Amino acid sequence: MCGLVSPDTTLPTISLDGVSVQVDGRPVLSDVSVDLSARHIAVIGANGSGKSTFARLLNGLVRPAAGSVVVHGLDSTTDRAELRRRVGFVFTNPDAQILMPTPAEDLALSVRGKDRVEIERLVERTLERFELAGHADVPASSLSGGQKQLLALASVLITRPQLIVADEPTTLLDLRNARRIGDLLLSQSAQLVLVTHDLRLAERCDTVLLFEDGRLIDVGEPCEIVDSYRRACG
Amino acid sequence: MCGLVSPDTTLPTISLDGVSVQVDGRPVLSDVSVDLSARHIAVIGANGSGKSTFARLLNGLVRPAAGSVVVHGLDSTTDRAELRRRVGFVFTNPDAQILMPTPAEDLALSVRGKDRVEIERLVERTLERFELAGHADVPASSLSGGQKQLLALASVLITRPQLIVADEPTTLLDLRNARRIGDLLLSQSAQLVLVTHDLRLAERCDTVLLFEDGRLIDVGEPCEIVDSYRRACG
Amino acid sequence: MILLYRPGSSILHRLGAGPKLVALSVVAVVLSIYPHDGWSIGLTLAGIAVLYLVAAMPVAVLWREIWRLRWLVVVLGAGLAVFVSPLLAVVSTGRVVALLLLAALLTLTTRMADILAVLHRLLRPLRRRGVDVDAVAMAISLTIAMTPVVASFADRLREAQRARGVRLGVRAVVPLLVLALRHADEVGDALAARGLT
Amino acid sequence: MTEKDTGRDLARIAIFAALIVVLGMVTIPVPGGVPITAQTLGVMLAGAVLGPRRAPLAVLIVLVLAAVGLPILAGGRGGLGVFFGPSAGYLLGWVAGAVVIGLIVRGGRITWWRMALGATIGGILTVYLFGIPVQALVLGLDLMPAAISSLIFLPGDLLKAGIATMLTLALRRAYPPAFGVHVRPRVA
Ligand SMILES: Nc1ncnc2c1ncn2[C@@H]1O[C@H](COP(=O)(O)OP(=O)(O)OP(=O)(O)O)[C@@H](O)[C@H]1O
Ligand SMILES: Nc1ncnc2c1ncn2[C@@H]1O[C@H](COP(=O)(O)OP(=O)(O)OP(=O)(O)O)[C@@H](O)[C@H]1O
Ligand SMILES: O=C(O)CCCC[C@@H]1SC[C@@H]2NC(=O)N[C@@H]21
Ligand SMILES: [Mg+2]
Ligand SMILES: [Mg+2]
Repeated sequence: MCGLVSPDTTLPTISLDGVSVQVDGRPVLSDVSVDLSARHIAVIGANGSGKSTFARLLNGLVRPAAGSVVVHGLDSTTDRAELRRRVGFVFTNPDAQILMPTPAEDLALSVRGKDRVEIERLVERTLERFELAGHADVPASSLSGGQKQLLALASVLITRPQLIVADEPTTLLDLRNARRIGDLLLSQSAQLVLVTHDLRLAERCDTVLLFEDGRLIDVGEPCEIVDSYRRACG
Repeated sequence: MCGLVSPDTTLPTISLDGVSVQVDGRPVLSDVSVDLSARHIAVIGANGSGKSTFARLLNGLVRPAAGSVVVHGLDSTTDRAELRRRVGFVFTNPDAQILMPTPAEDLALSVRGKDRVEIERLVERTLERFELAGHADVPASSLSGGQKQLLALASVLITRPQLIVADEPTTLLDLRNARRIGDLLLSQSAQLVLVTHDLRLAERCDTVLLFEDGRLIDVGEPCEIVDSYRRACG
Repeated sequence: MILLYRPGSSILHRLGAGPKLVALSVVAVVLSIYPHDGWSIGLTLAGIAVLYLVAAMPVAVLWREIWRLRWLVVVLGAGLAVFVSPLLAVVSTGRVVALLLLAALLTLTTRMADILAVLHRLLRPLRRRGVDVDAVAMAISLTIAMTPVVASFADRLREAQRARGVRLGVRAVVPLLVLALRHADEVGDALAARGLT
Repeated sequence: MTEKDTGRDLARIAIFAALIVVLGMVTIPVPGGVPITAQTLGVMLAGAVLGPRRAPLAVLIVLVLAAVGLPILAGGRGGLGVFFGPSAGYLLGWVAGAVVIGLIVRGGRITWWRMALGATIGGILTVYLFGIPVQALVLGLDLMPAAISSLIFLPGDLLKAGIATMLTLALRRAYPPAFGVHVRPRVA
């Protein structure tokens, strides 16, 4: 199951060069340099090691204090607007990501600007694809945890992003829902950066990044890295 | 590692008899009957299957629509106040459980009513035991995820409960922190009811309850039940 | 407490949100300035009950809306009856109840999304004055999405207090504010991530 | 991170509007048609946390939602009728009050006296200044009797000002980023 897929070099590249990030003057990410062109990239590491910070660099939610972040040819500081159009971001907590009162409206928000008929068609199709068609107009707050995460994912995928960044999207879910979201993420044609504590899921990716104390301490074959992390945790 | 410990019959018992729970007229738990006297009891099942509802029955946070819940000899409807003194409840999200601005104040809240010197001594000792001594007076919101969960746990254990009910206390944590909280919970002398999606952790308990669609569908040996759940999830 | 919409296909459901809002405001003004007597108020209330029937609302729904206003009726009515006159009590209370029942009927028969669309249209002229109308519209719908979330935070904190056997009273507003602000900041990030700001 | 953070701003405005809505569930009806409501506590807190520019926007959102008929004011009231009712002036006063509180509280370091002053002048005085004349007008009373009848709110409002002061100071200890928007939250 592990490490059989070689990096697909036709995919566009994510390049970090000497990146540091500070919060309130405290360093939370130090001197990260890496070039990534694998299709599915997992990010693992302890709480507070800098995984989320790394993920948020990739669409400009966090700005580097030093160094540069270039994603698919776009610089994360100068081309932020364009970058955000191309990068879809899935958060851990779907409650914070569902911005509209109902699922249909939330999806429509993602594709606002298109013409009405087109929007309705897209929303309807997407709701069906994610098995939410029966819940189009109910309050989003009444959905189950799994359904909320599906909706959050749908509102990102409906824009057809070139890169999906997902920050622990399965932590709140049960085995079946977690697998379902994991499968959905891995089956997209987009490149994927997946922050996760679920090491099995990490092993299904092509490359794994291991963070510790704000530093990127290892990059490579899923099996190796995951094993070394497991060992480090005792 | 699995299923070697036989139920310790000297422990007091948790008895549910024909318990049903309704929310807004919809049944969320139907006809649950079970007698539990194992030391460590795990509760597993899909999202929305009723695990949290079951956990919350045990200290009267949820009231049965039918049937009776008797915990260590106390009826959950008639002896609620006394029950809550004896049962400690740990929630998934420590943010919602930490009620005071700083760790020291939050711990003091749990033991209010004792005399001042006694409270200070208890708080100090507990902070040390949970390696939070250096953070006694910082904003609790600035603690790391792991530290917050430790604080939440500390604020429960400081009252020396006879039964600890923990609802997915490790979901937001990394491997090391999850193991640490898991170890802490399992090393207490109190009886433990542990709701979890972490099947390894469930296997470390003495008995496992499996919920599905609001029904208790299986009780027994950890290995068996966990395996059958894994299989059911495909 | 928000999102009371009850799907249906009555003429009131199909009528546009804009016309309904206009009608509601006209009625509000007329009801407020018309010199009512007991009869006209009675007629008005009867008319509103008929509108509920036209909207195919179960009687239970109408009753729930009336029940919701019980304290208002008792206090306002009793106050005016004792201090001014029984007739004025009937007229004034009836007027207020009529207005509130009509407003409730509007929310019961109109999708939130349609109301928001009308709001958006109403706000549009402000754009020329340099108001960022899209941001305002976004803040309004966010409020609607966040209200049940804040209410659920309050529930969770109530449970946490019960579970720990403590009662914080108003002090519980502090953790509520912490949860709410943290949630808002997360939502702000989600807005940015979806390219909405 | 020094750039303008519109997303955070919007979300914080909305969350306080939502908070004011939720506080509408705590209410005591009073003869005269103007209820005692915990929503004024929400207005005071919004002023202190959001500051003079954003706080009135949160209040305005509540008023707009009420105007289109959502039952979000004390006692489940809503609809344009409210703005022709005896409490209309107080509602306008909330907007002005939020500005005044923001100006006073956020005019310097947050201290208990600044907060108490802000809540009293902005959250009580300013609100009454708008509320009493309109109430007099709508109920057909003279200004003086209207003012005297609204003394019934004073004890509650003073209590709320005290509570708002206590809460603001506790919030500053519990979550310092509340008073500066440019710190990112801890993420999952
Ligand atoms: N708003 C903030 N204020 C202060 N420190 C912060 C803030 N956000 C993050 N940090 C710090 O930055 C560091 C990296 O945090 P980050 O969220 O990237 O970790 P993580 O690897 O995602 O952890 P987790 O597994 O818990 O999600 C941590 O030390 C954290 O305490
Ligand atoms: N306050 C509530 N309002 C409405 N429905 C509720 C409420 N609490 C629980 N439910 C419903 O009760 C059922 C059981 O919920 P419960 O929280 O016990 O599930 P769970 O097994 O703990 O799920 P999870 O793994 O997601 O925590 C679900 O269908 C849920 O939607
Ligand atoms: O809900 C409304 O229609 C507006 C209520 C206004 C209430 C005023 S604000 C000042 C005073 N203090 C209270 O508690 N109530 C009044
Ligand atoms: Mg993280
Ligand atoms: Mg649960």
